[in-house]
Amino acid sequence: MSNILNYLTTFWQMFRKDIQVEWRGRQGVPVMLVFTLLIVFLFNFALQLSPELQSGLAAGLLWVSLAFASTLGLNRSIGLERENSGLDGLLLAPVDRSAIFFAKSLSNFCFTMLVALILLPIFSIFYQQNMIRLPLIGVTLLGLSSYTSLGTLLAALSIQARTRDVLLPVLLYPLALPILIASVEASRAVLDSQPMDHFSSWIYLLLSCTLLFNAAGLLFFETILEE
Amino acid sequence: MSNILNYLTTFWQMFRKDIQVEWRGRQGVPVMLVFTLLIVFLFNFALQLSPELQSGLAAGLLWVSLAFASTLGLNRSIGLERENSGLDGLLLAPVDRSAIFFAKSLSNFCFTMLVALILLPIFSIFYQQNMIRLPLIGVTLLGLSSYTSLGTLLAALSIQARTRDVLLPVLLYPLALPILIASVEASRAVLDSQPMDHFSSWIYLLLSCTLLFNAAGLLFFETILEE
Amino acid sequence: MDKKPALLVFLDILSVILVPAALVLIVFFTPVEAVMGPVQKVFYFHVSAAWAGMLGFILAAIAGGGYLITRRFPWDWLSLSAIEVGVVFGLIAILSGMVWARPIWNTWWVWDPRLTTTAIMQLIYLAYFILRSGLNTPEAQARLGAVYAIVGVVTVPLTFFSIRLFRTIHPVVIASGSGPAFRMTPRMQLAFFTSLFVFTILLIDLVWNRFRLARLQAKIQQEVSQNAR
Amino acid sequence: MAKQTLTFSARIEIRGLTKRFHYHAILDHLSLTINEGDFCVLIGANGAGKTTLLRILAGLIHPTEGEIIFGSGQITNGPNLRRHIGYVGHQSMFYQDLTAAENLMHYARLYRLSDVDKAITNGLNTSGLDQYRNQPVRTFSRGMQQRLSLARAMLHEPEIMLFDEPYTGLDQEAVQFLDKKLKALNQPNRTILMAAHRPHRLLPMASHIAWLKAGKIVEHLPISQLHKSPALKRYLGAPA
Amino acid sequence: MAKQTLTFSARIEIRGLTKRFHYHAILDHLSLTINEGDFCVLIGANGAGKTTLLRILAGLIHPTEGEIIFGSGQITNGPNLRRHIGYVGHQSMFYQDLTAAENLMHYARLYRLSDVDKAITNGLNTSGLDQYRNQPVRTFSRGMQQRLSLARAMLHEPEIMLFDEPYTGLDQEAVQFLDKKLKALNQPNRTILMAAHRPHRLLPMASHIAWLKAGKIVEHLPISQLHKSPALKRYLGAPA
Ligand code: HEM
Ligand SMILES: Nc1ncnc2c1ncn2[C@@H]1O[C@H](COP(=O)(O)OP(=O)(O)OP(=O)(O)O)[C@@H](O)[C@H]1O
Ligand SMILES: Nc1ncnc2c1ncn2[C@@H]1O[C@H](COP(=O)(O)OP(=O)(O)OP(=O)(O)O)[C@@H](O)[C@H]1O
Ligand SMILES: [Mg+2]
Ligand SMILES: [Mg+2]
Repeated sequence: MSNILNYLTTFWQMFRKDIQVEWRGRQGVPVMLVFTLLIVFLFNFALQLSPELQSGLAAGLLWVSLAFASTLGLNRSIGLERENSGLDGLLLAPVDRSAIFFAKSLSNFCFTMLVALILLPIFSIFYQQNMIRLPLIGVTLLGLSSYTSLGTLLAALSIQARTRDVLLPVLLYPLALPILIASVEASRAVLDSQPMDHFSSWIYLLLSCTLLFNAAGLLFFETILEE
Repeated sequence: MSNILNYLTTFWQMFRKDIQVEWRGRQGVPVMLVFTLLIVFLFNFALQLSPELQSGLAAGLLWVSLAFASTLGLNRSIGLERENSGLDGLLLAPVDRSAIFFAKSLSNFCFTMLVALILLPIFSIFYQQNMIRLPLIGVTLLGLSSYTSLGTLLAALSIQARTRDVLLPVLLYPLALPILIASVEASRAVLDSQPMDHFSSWIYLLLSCTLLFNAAGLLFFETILEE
Repeated sequence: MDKKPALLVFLDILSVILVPAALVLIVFFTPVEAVMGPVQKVFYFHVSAAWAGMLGFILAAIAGGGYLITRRFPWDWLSLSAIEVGVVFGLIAILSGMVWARPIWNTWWVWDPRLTTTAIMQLIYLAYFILRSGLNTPEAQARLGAVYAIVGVVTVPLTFFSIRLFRTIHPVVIASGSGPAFRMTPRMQLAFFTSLFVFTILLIDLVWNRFRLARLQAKIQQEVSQNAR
Repeated sequence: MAKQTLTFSARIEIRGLTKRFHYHAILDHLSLTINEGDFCVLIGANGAGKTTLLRILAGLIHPTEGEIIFGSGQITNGPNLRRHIGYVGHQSMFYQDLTAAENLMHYARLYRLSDVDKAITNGLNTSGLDQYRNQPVRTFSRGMQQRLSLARAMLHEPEIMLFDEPYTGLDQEAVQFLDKKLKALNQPNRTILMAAHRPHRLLPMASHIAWLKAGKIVEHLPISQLHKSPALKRYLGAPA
Repeated sequence: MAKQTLTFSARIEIRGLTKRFHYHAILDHLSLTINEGDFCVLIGANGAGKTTLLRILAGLIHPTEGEIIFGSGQITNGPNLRRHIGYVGHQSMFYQDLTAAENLMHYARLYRLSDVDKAITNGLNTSGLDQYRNQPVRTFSRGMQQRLSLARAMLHEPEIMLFDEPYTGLDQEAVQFLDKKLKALNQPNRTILMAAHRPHRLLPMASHIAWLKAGKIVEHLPISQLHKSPALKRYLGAPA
């Protein structure tokens, strides 16, 4: 009993600290937000997406830009622990390391989800369709939660490499591809107002990815962090 | 006279050192290469680009992926100078700081250009058209040279910020947009085998961007680096 | 806090009077445009706001240059103020353009080069705030902010000329455009130039007030940090 | 929550410890026992492996071979063990954007101290950083960071204290504070292991001295027996 | 290339130097003159501003106000001035992936030394890092990095040497090397300014001592006059 309590205390404290740092610097969320908008503009220009196409593309663009932006967030969140060997400080603390994993992935999730929630109305305007729908928010929630737990795991892996600054995307994108595809497909189905059972398989895929990567975090985070 | 010689010595030494570090770690170019390929796959999946479309999109995709990848390279290249206050060491050296700027932008250019040269044949296969054409290589050369000089300038700006890990893309992409548009348009024109005078205005735009940003480097790099 | 200079008070009053006056002029004096109908009246504020925004960004770049040469903080406050006010005007231009676009193009937004470059220009200056907030000392903020404001100003002409560079559905009025432009009647021209003038006055007034606020903030910070030890 | 501290004995036994980097053994079948209550000064040349040894003991890096037994060996690695260890390393381990007080608070909470506020105030007081408590750690000078590191490591009053050149960057005032603190800490149920290059000032306080050389502990004596090892005495040289 | 060294006089004159961080003055209209040939020890509490002062002198940060005149003032800031300055700071300033020799080579080339190889071999030799010359700096221990930093700063034999706690992390052997090197460097045409917390070992070598307190130099005396300032003597305390 007291063990679970300890676990939750650690979890809560780590999470709170992340929020505190973000609040102090107010850098993660604005950077991600500006970055997603930039990507959208960049793509529209460079790929000269024609207007007819775009309504179908909205879901794809949403997820690509969220994926890129959340890499920034992940990099920053884990860079935070690395500055001046802050990681050592964590490793010294008498806490379960998997609690650290869950806290970090929750805070990453919260920041990315916040960005997504701001993005949805903007996309609605840009792509002329109502994207503020409960099922779409649900899909975003699921997709991002599995994406950020995988991302947190891999970010912890990548900071130990000399090339930590650039390694994360290379590790993350290929592994995250199933998540992204499932999220895009499910979002597209929601936007096309398809009935739930047409895309439920994607939802199941997302659910199992979330479970899988969180389990991986629980199992491996300790191993990843030790040097 | 001896001043110019000194300037060139500094330039050459800084450039050589960058090549040496890259050779030692062999981290920049491979990471960039893998990253560009990943982006191409990701887009094909997420945006469900259909094969007919793709030939028109090839130029756009080429430049978007090069832009993303070279951000990684820039981050790494400037991160190198920052580790253990290596920047202080440079600032102490009795050298013109603008020579450092030119050396850094040249080495960034070389690495990105290398990636581009490997990418062109790969794109040729993916998008079923011959992209290994001299004019296209010329456009790539011009586009990347102005992109990397702007990037080097902004990277030097961003490392002084607390959020250096994530700031560069946010600063770079919007400012680089003219370069990217011009490069995409010119590449497209080349791929469509248009005569030179149809797209010469883009080439002039690229040339003037290169000049402009190099001049900005010459003028401001000293100011940027001082603390 | 020192007293407001008389000129600034005058500007305050002037803008309080002029903005409603221009509004009256636009609503009652100008004719209703034949094709677009009453919505076209957004035009006057739309273009003026865009103009004022760009003017703000150019002013910021000049002030940035001033800081780099003299290294005196007032230049930095001016640069920062001009960008802040410029961003607000830019937002007004985009929002009013959207209001206009809704009935004309039957959508809030199209991926038109003009619209996109305008939005990107906005993002450039939003990134300016992110840059500043990541820097630790006012000196660094001023110095790097100045460099960025100068480098960033290149997109202003690009935005201005984007309708002339690209094929676009966005109209061209100034310069001898051949695109889907509309002719201005003399009354329209009068209202147009009046609102340009009014927004320029408003820009100067707002930047000046914001500048004084920045100076006050610096003073407070100074006092706080002196009392801290 | 039952205090495990009661049953914990702060003894460190290192058996056949080896650490290789790229097949080069930095620590080479090193064995050393530090008894509860000892204050052992670890000396050795630059690059001898002192930091490596201390980091292994702190659980920050894993040895290639060998084992380390803490206390009577019941508590094996994991959170329960880490609660009893305090470590001050070469780096300061703080969140640069948070203030001194917030950083200590974070650690105090992770260690689940019962009276967080008191622990922090106490830590900041004894390290003389009271007036800087609300300043971000990023702006601290080297010595201030070192003071804060010391405060952090002692926050939870661990039984095993590992110090890696703790006097680095401290000014006269801070040195005195640390001296006093060390004297107070040096109790029968607490073990101190400290890497130091100029240990003369420590000799009156410490109980043992260990000399790390070529990956092994070549000497490990009580301070009182120092005269028995002329090589060690020569290495130490005259007090600076 | 005419050697400007001939006309350079290694005198430092600081006039009304102020450095503010967030409007709080760390250095507050500080004035100090160090004559050519002086060896001045800079003391002051943690956070007094020693590092800030040295970094300003090295040209790494810009003062808020005030001026610094080197030599007779002909050579103003810029590359020509930096050639005459050597600085050892709190951090090591190396490319972590390059080896010790490659790093020194890089700096030697930037300083355009005439005999690069000799300078490097010499530097590595005197700092006792010969055997590690082809090891990446990333793997160096703290003391080894510090040794290499010293070698780097002396590579071009500058006339003005700024040291920020150079003894940090050095073992007995390296301390002796540095002592010897300092004695050799201490020549009439060379000026040394060194921040140190425990300057007792330096007193026999140094010529002056300056005390930085509350943003100002409150004492600046020749060592021989030390007895005239009881406050300073008290601050220094007994030799450790
Ligand atoms: C979100 C939508 C829009 C944005 C962001 C936007 C942006 C701008 C900007 C920045 C300018 C000033 C640049 C300059 O002076 O060259 C401008 C001018 C103008 N806009 Fe828009 N606009 C939008 C929609 C519209 C719409 C729907 C119309 C009318 C059909 C329109 C008509 C004009 C006209 C006539 C000018 C003056 C053009 C000139 O001569 O330069 N705009 N717009
Ligand atoms: N990753 C690595 N690869 C190879 N060698 C390494 C690595 N890390 C450390 N070493 C070597 O391990 C040795 C011991 O380093 P350590 O930091 O433990 O020394 P130390 O005794 O603390 O020295 P100092 O007194 O200088 O702090 C050094 O010789 C160093 O070169
Ligand atoms: N960016 C900053 N913002 C606010 N204060 C700062 C900043 N940088 C440094 N300081 C303050 O400047 C003071 C002087 O720092 P400095 O590093 O020069 O001290 P020092 O004399 O070298 O101390 P030490 O002996 O600990 O190395 C410190 O009090 C520090 O808090
Ligand atoms: Mg060590
Ligand atoms: Mg210092």
